[in-house]
Amino acid sequence: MARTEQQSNDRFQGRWFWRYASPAAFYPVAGRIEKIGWFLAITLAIIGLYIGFFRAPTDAQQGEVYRVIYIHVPAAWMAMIIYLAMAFWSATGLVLGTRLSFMMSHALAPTGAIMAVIALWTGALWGRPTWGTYWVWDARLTSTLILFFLYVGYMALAASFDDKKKGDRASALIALVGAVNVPIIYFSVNWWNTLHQGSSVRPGSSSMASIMLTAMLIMTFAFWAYCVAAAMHRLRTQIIERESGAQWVKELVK
Amino acid sequence: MALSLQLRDVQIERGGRSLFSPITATIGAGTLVYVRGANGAGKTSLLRALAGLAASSAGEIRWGVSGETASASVATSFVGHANAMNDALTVLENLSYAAALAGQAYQPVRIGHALDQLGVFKLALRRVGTLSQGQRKRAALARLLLRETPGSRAWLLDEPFVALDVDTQKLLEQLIANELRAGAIVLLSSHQSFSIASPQLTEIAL
Amino acid sequence: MALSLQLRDVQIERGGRSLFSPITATIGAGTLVYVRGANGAGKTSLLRALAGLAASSAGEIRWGVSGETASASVATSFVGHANAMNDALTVLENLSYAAALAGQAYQPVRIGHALDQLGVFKLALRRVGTLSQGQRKRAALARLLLRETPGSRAWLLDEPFVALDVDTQKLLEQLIANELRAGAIVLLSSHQSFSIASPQLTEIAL
Amino acid sequence: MSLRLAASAVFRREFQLFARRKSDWANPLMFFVIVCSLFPFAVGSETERLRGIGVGVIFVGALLAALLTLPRLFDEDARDGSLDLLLNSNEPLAMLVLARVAALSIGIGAPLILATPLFSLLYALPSDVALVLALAVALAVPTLLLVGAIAAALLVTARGGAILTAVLVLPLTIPTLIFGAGAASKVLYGESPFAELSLQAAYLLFALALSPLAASAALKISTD
Amino acid sequence: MSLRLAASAVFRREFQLFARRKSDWANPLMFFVIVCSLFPFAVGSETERLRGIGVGVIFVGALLAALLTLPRLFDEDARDGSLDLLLNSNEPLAMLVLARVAALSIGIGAPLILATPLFSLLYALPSDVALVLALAVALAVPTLLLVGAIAAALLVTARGGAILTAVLVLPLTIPTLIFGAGAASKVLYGESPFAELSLQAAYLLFALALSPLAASAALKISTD
Amino acid sequence: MIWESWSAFWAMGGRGFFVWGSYGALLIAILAELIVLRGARKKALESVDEFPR
Ligand code: HEM
Ligand SMILES: Nc1ncnc2c1ncn2[C@@H]1O[C@H](COP(=O)(O)OP(=O)(O)OP(=O)(O)O)[C@@H](O)[C@H]1O
Ligand SMILES: Nc1ncnc2c1ncn2[C@@H]1O[C@H](COP(=O)(O)OP(=O)(O)OP(=O)(O)O)[C@@H](O)[C@H]1O
Ligand SMILES: [Mg+2]
Ligand SMILES: [Mg+2]
Repeated sequence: MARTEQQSNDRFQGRWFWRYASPAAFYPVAGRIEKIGWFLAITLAIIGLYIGFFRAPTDAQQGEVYRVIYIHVPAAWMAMIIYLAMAFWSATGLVLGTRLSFMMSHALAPTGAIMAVIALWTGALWGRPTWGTYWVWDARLTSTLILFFLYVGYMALAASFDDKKKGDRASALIALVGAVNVPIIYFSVNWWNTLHQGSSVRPGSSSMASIMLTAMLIMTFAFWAYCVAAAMHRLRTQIIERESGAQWVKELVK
Repeated sequence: MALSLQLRDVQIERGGRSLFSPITATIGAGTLVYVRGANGAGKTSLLRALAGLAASSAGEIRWGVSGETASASVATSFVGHANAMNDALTVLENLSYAAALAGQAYQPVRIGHALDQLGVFKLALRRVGTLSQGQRKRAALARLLLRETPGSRAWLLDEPFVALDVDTQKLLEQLIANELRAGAIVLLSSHQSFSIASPQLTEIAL
Repeated sequence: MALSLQLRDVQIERGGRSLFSPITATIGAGTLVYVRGANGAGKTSLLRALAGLAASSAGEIRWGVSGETASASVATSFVGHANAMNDALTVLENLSYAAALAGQAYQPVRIGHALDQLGVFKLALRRVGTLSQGQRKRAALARLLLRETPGSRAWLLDEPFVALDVDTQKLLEQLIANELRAGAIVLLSSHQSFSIASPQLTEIAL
Repeated sequence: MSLRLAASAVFRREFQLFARRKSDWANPLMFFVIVCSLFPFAVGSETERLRGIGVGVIFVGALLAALLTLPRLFDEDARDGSLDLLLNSNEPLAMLVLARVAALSIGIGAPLILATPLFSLLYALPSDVALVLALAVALAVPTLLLVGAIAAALLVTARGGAILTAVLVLPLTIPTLIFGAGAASKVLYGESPFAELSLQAAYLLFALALSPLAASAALKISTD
Repeated sequence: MSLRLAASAVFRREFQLFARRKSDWANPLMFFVIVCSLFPFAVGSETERLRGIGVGVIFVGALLAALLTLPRLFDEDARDGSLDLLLNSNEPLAMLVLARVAALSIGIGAPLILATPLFSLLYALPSDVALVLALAVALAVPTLLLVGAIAAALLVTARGGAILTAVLVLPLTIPTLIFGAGAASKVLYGESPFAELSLQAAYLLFALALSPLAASAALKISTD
Repeated sequence: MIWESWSAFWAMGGRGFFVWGSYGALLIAILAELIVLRGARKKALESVDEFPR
């Protein structure tokens, strides 16, 4: 099943998608995506925050603190989505042997980890006024913490290889192992939580005004655009680093 | 059981740099191949790649047994710097482990014979951790002699003379010559001079 | 600064058995001592005992510097099978650590010079883990050249030629000869043949 | 046939090592003993409190002890070159890895399992809890070693060693931890631990099916 | 003068290693983090119970993390031969060992100490408890490493009997555990931790005076 | 405008610390990531010049 990049090239030669599996061909595309990403991120964030802070009313139960939701929820979602994307590119890399796929998942990981940290941090700050404590062992919170550990493991593993090619495949494998386990972990943590009935408080279940929901969705798209842009930037840096022997990169620098 | 080895444009990278220019060679049964080069030229890396223990970065390595393509694990026996023996186990235990992994049933007699050929029969029950460097090397080399038919596997030897005393060096030269006569291929790197009577001799200079 | 070494009935035991019959010898400055013996004769054990890294089971070892008794740690430098370098650190870092433990202030220039003498100056900033066997050995031997005055320490070399390519073997022979001329004592074991121009040559056959 | 030969050689060698170096199984056991006996000093020795944390401490202690033996799986072999023999064998690497993990599970698992009821006494746990706890540990240790084999294989030539292995592995053992400790707690409160133990066994089977393959792929990647 | 040179070289090298292999200090930290986060899965998430065991878990977690770095003290050096350099130095071995333990204490202790208050949050401990706990950890880590150095030195070549000795040495860390956890618990119940912290400091001084000598003697015995 | 004054806006109904603490952390995280991204790009471009071959 697993191929080398050369074998994949022989197989897929000439297909439209294969054209972009080459770092050289994808470099300019990534640049364009990055620009669109920054633009969307900034515009959507401005619109979303304006609605969120100046149009959306005070929450009946929580007062103003709830406004943390505009960054808390998008960050939590992105942390999960990025891990899935990372696992997808890792699998692609392992199957097709394409360098670009590995680079893609390396480019995603740090942003995903940051999103997890932001979800944890904003959640903790939100928890203090609403639950009276910075942390409870709620299933959703705990899962986010574990997700963060998975990101850290992935990055630490990738960094511990001197040989880039080895590091690529090793970390891709651990990303896949993690991805297979994520649903199991999530299920078991959930189950544990209901077993212990520990915290009587948990996020969720308050009905939201539609204007709040609108602001949150807009902010979610802003986060999405930001993550794409940041990952594309990192991807381009990696292409430069790894292809630094190639002529086209040298010309690029000049 | 004729062995053959074909290299086509083989290259190896370390730290992002090719170690040597592409190697192409066809090597037939009974050939002694002397892999030479200064320190850091890439001899160890090449031998490990030939043994299937590391990937080459480009080109093709093809082992043949009786005219059919075979995997490196079937066609070769590798003895390198490390002796592949656990310090806590005895020589006999280590060798029977190696034999089993190479697909041979437990035959203490054959192991004893192999050790005897290298003059370390009486160390068979000693823990490897208590042996001197040369004694360890001799025990490691005995692994080569465990094959069922002489000449059935290519020997890949990375500096095999290191740590051996003069008599044992002679002995090993003799063993290599015998194996070549039986139709094996032997690739070896060495910074020490040696003299092996060989029908065919090739050099790969890195 | 004249070095001297006296052995009186020195014996070493391993596994409850004496390795060799008692050794008695008096060795003066400028002497090359060739420690010879088959595999397992006890060369490594003897050299380590002389370096103060292991105890002898009987007899007396006495190092002298300028006529006064000195400890082995003052009088000797030892280079053995293991290279005494941490894989994660660079060659330079490893050597400056060794120099500091031997009581010398940090002098990168001297370290650079020592490396240069063994032809590995350009590896100074490479992590040892990425070097080939021969490159490591060369870097380890550079430790010998860190002393302030040539000839001020006895060199205890356990198979120093192992892993070195032919040119470097020549180089090392040259360095040893120079050191002897400067008044050092050099004890070495080797299974490879070598030729060192030496005013005085002694053999210890085990 | 020749697979059986090779796998049983791998299995046997592991036990030869256990016989030769007692520390290989004694050290995890000692670690377990130390963890279990340190806790009462740190949290106080009221029976009620000890009973409350006993299951947790014993279970986590056993998992950590198993975790610490992971480097033994491939590191030593990589250093002395015997790993080359394993890689160069003609038999399916996954099965050889499985044989090795099985031997390790028995060699270090058995002492831990035997010690578990003993420590349950220390924490004033009733004997039925002690038995279920031992069973849970017996299911958890192989699971951890299987999952851990993947990480150990990946890290065999990389820097980072034992503790990075822990970082990669521990999050993946959370399910077995939750189910195992849950089972013992259920018994403590007089309920049936059947559901938890089944889930734990299911996770073990899952690991059994996938991780030898993943670990052998990992070995090939990292020694390549 | 030349002792200062040698000791500072030993000290510096340790930090070069920390810089080169981030995992040397990051991994104990991650281990600590993960152990602390695993416990709630095993004992349950009720705030009251967590608060009851928080001090114990965090303290034992930090000690275990430190314990696991002990092999780094001499094992690697023994394998690659650099231990010979240390043994063959003309300076007093005890001082060199002390320099190395000091570097290790800082390198792995500092991250653990900084992380302690954070984890106190997870266990719902008040902030004054968190601070005293951090202080107690700061006193305990060097103590453990000092005592542990003796065991590590004995184990370096693992000749017969060494394991037993190591096992005998480790219980010597129990006093610092009792005093340290005791100090934090006192604060939790609104009392002054002064007595416990002083006793802990006294024990550290005691270890500081004796263990370098013992460790260097042990090194000489085991490498002889 | 739902806020009576800017100071009311910053006060967030007495929960300013939590709201602005969250947004501040987000800002710091994003800024830090951007700085690291730029630094890495600069280093990569510089190393292209040095690359042999
Ligand atoms: C998988 C990760 C997470 C997701 C998808 C998520 C999602 C959400 C959502 C949708 C809400 C709004 C609930 C509502 O008011 O209807 C919320 C609220 C909240 N979240 Fe999260 N969250 C996650 C992780 C976290 C974490 C890690 C923390 C704390 C460290 C946290 C703390 C909070 C708090 C305190 C609230 C407000 C509580 C309430 O409204 O009752 N969340 N979260
Ligand atoms: N624990 C032990 N029990 C029994 N014999 C031992 C033990 N340790 C070492 N020996 C023996 O001591 C002898 C001396 O070993 P040493 O390493 O000094 O030999 P050497 O002359 O350096 O050999 P070589 O040329 O192979 O390096 C060897 O024969 C070895 O088998
Ligand atoms: N990670 C790395 N980064 C850079 N260079 C490396 C790395 N790993 C190995 N090398 C280099 O690869 C080269 C090949 O090493 P190899 O061990 O194959 O040499 P060799 O011909 O066997 O040398 P020797 O005669 O010294 O044994 C060496 O020059 C070494 O410095
Ligand atoms: Mg080599
Ligand atoms: Mg020797």
